[in-house]
Amino acid sequence: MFNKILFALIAAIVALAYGLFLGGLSRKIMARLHGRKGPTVFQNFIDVWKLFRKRTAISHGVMFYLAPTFRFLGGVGTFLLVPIVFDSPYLSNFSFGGDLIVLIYFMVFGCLGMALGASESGHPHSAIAVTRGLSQMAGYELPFLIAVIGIAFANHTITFQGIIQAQQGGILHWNLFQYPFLSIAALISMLGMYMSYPFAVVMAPQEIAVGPPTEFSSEFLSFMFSGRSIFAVAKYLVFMNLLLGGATNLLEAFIKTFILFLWPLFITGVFPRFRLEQSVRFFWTYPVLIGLIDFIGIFITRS
Amino acid sequence: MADNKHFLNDKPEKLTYARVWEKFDNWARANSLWVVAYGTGCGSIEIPPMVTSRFDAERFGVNMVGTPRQADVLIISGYLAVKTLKRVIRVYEQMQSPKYVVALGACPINGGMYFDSYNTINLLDKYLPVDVWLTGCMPRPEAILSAFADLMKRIKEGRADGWKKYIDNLGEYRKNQEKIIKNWKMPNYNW
Amino acid sequence: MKELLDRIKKSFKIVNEEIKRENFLIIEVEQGDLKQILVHLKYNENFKHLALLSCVDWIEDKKFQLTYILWNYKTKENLIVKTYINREKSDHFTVMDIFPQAEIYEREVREMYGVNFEGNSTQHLDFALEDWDDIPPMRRDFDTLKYSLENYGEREEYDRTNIRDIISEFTDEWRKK
Amino acid sequence: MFTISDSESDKVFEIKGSTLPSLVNTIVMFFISLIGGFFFFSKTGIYIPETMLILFAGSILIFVLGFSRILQWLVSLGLTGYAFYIYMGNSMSLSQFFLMMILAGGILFLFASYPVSKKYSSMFYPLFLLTIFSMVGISLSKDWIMLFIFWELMSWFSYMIINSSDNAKRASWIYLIMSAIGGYAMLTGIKLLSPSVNLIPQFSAKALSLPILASILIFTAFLVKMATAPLHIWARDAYGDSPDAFTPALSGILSKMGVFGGILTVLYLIPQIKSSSVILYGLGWLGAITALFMTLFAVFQEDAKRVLAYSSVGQVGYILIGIALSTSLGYSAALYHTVNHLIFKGLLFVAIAGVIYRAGTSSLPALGGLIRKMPFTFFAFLLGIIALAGIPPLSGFAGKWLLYTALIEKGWIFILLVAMMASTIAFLYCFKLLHAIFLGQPKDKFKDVKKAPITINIVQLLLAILTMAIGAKPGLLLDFTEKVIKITLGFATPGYTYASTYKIVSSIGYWNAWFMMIFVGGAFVIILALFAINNPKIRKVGQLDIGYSGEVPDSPESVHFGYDMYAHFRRVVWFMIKPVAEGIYKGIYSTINAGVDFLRRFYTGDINTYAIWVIVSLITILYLLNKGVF
Repeated sequence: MFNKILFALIAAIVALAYGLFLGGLSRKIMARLHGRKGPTVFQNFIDVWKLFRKRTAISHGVMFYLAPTFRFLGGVGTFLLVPIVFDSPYLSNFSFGGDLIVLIYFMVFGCLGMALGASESGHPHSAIAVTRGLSQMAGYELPFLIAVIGIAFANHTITFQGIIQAQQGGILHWNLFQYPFLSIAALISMLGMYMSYPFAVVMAPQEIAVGPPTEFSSEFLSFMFSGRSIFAVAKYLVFMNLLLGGATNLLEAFIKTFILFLWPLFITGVFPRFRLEQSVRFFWTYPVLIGLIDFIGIFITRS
Repeated sequence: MADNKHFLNDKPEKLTYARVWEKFDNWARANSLWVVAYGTGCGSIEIPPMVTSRFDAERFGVNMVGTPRQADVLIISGYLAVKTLKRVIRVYEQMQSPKYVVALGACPINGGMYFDSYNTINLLDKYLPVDVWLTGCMPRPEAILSAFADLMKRIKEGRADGWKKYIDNLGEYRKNQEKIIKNWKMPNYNW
Repeated sequence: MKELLDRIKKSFKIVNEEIKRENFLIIEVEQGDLKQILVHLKYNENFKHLALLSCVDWIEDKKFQLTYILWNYKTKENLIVKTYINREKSDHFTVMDIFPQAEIYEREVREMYGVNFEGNSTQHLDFALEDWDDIPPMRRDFDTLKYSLENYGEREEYDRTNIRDIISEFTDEWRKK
Repeated sequence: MFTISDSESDKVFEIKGSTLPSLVNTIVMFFISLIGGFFFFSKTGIYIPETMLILFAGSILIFVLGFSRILQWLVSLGLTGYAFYIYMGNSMSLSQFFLMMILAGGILFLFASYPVSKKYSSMFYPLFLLTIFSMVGISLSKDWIMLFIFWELMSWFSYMIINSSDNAKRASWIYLIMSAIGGYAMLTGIKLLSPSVNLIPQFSAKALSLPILASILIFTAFLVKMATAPLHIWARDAYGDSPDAFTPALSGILSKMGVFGGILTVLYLIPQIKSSSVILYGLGWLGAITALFMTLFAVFQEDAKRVLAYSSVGQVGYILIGIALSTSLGYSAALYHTVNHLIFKGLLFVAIAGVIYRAGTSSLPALGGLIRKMPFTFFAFLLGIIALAGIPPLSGFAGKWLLYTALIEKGWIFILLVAMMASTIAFLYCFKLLHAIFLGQPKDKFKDVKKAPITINIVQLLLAILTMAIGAKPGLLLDFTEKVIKITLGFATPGYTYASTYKIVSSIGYWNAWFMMIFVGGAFVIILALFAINNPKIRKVGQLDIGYSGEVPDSPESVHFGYDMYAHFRRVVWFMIKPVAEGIYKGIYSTINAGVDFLRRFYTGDINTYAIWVIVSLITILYLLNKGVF
């Protein structure tokens, strides 16, 4: 048990570094797409450290004070519930703690905490951004749930081990190729999950300055930043285990998550922004229709 | 734990490891400057080009943020009417230390072409501690980038300590501010 | 333009007039006739739009000149109605009942020149300045340089008391060239 | 679905003043209860009477004690507690399960009700006790007739409680009408079950004729109490306008009687139908649709109690799905969620009662920033919301996990999709409640709001501890449901197994509640400690000290975002929140009106006309008698 905890902590730290690195890399790539030189790929490390060492002197109340803790814990916990490497004794984290349903509901934990802290700060932009985020979540959850339920019902298991086990043995056993329409739905909902650009109205920098963390200053912000980075990595891992057949060693995990990381990035680079109702309508029509093709097929064949 | 000590400005050379920390911190601060996007005067039109593809301030880690809580740098872009000064002081006091002020153009230095106006202040440093002055009317984005380079140099050398000055001489600054801003009703100063 | 002027002259006393362009007329009236003539212009000549109300400080002959710029959408005509009021007691009446948008203009004139518009309830509010406590700044007897030096100060190494003369010397030399 | 303004529906359901003066109320109530009680004693078995007598006599006693409220309170508490004590020991059958739930909930809500009940009439506690009495009768009854009688008593007493609050005349009227519809349907169904009058149809009685129609009719009554989709129109206003002290019982216990009846029906009647699986699937869809639509309506309410009303109806929809599954795991989910919903929804409604008692309003745009005034209420409310949203590690999650696992096992994945979608949309109103009541900018008129009364805080504390305990160790509750499933419902296993003491394993998934609780709690404490150690000097800034582009906001109202928070979401789902059912009921109403107007033509106020009718009818009867028709 102690070893598991130790390895989980190491994995969390590595995931933090990896997430920050990916963030910096995405900034670099976006700068290149704009034809700029762009910051160094380690810019996010510098930002987090600077925020961490800035003076943190103000708080708006208890929930405001607890919010970064919620956020960080939401990120770390989600990460620790996902196995990194398939049936390795150490690198499968605490995935004995729960299955897919536990994970789907635990993903909300950090967001809820941050939402409460943000809305206690009493800044109208925070509350507006939170309501937008929740509505958008109601949008992209539908195709994601279609994918998850379809895959779970097809393999008749909701454990990560079972789902990865079913995808072993050759690239064609991956759900990405077994159930291509479910995978398309899941990948489209992934865009909303990462708030990449057509669906970026939550943070909309033009209308509501920086979204929920408007009032959060130095170290609060650095905690949230780190939590978001780990959360991003955790979601990459979830999609890797769902669609890309998991990973049998660390290198494979890195490669697959990196590929998944590129997908929302390039969508972000080339799109304008939807209004909220547009994005929710989009999520509730096209990806749902695509996903239902496989979903109905699974429903007919497996029951 | 160590950081609040030299924020309070009581002789950091007492503890030597703190100086090492401070060097590293200053390097980090210098390389990630977040600017609160608050255009006060005619120069505010010179700031947006700074982050466009042509001038690309982001390669120095300079970012625009929408809220003073997260910002490090406050740009006074051009002349300051008294009304604007009130808001600027508010924004500056809402920023978290360490924080720096960059003053663009001749007007904040000596009033510039508004030296005899009835509602434009002449000397900015009576009301706020200024770290970098930038002359010209108006300075182009290249000049602003050079000002940022200067600011980064000063931060690395640990000489950009306007915020410490503000904390120490708060009473004097407050006196000057209240002299020209009648019926002063603002929340207290939070560092 | 000419016949418009004649029509106005038939019913009102015009102190003097001037036709700038073929759609641009300037008339000057007594302070007492102002309201009637504005009503007439709005409802009979349909100059529906009060484009601007501005003020000029003739400090030498102790007068404020109030300028109402009207605009006729039908015939695309500009009409400027000028009137002079006494500078010392500077009492005037509001034209909000004719042109409601005059409220803000009058507030501005009140703030900058101290003209008192009877009947405008909101003229005491701040327009551009916040809690100004000196004589109105646009009056010509208000010395902005002195005010600026007193309130906003100057660097020690400067002396700006006669800076206006220096600037005028420069400008004269520049004009000679 | 009164989602838009109620102006027309006001006209539709308008009634002048109170339906009955309270004295008449009292007398009628006593006659009915006497009849019910005696009928009960004459019919039923051995161990019932003492509780019945206790509760019934007690209600009379505390009606006599009407002069002092505290005596009423104490006596009713003592009686309910004694009834609970009597029934604790017995074996855990289905009725036993519901009995303990009713009495425990009754004790809690009665206890909380004391400070709030100040503004109610002296009839409040007798009626409350009689409602509990009739619910006990329901869960103790052995046959359908008993069930029907106590069902009607429960509807009547609860109607009178709801009616006792000032602005609830219309709401209670609608509630009464819907209950009456349910009751008549139930009676007809029972009649269909046993054609001969003197044969009392037992629960497990074989239906002699038309089992499908009978079971549908009987189920209608239970669906009315559960307020499922087409029959829900009473729920919003009845919950929203009922006395604050009674709303928790209405949501926590009374709607669960529908669950009880539903389980009985699915257990005994539905299996007698040939195509029972179709019926059950339809019931599952009914539950799913209820969950989805009620959640959508709840998002767009602007009154805290109405939001919670729609939310409770949606949660009962989940329970209905669990019943309709009629697998052991489905029953586990249904029973677990029944108790769990009592816990967290009771917590939320009691907290709202405290808020209304102090702040004087429950309208969301008017409230705000109460966390500074009543922090304890806020944290209890937060726990309740986390349980309601089903976020681990609190108790709400276990019910969802069981239900979803059961659905996947059964293969109803479309229902699963709708249900999970509904629970995702539920986050919207969860945040709305928390933000609009407790967070955001506190208004100036709430400057002197005090903490909630102590009894309310005690009940909140108990329920909050319960959610956390059950969340950490679901076995506390799942043991009971397991017993019920094995004893009454006759399944071999509850559908899941305990791998270790805390790890619950189903055939397709697993979930370690204890680990989640320990992990979340521990990590939370560790991170918080790191954070706090690193920043010893954090001060709390003023309320209006926000980054507002250099300005100081002039008033809290100008920066509080509290009204119509989901306008953008409304623009997406506008076609799903149209008041369809309301239109249907209005149509029925106007049709009946037209028919009655037609009849009115024969009843002209003229005596001669009536004489003519009498004579004509007499002649007809005589003629028929001569023919020997009768």
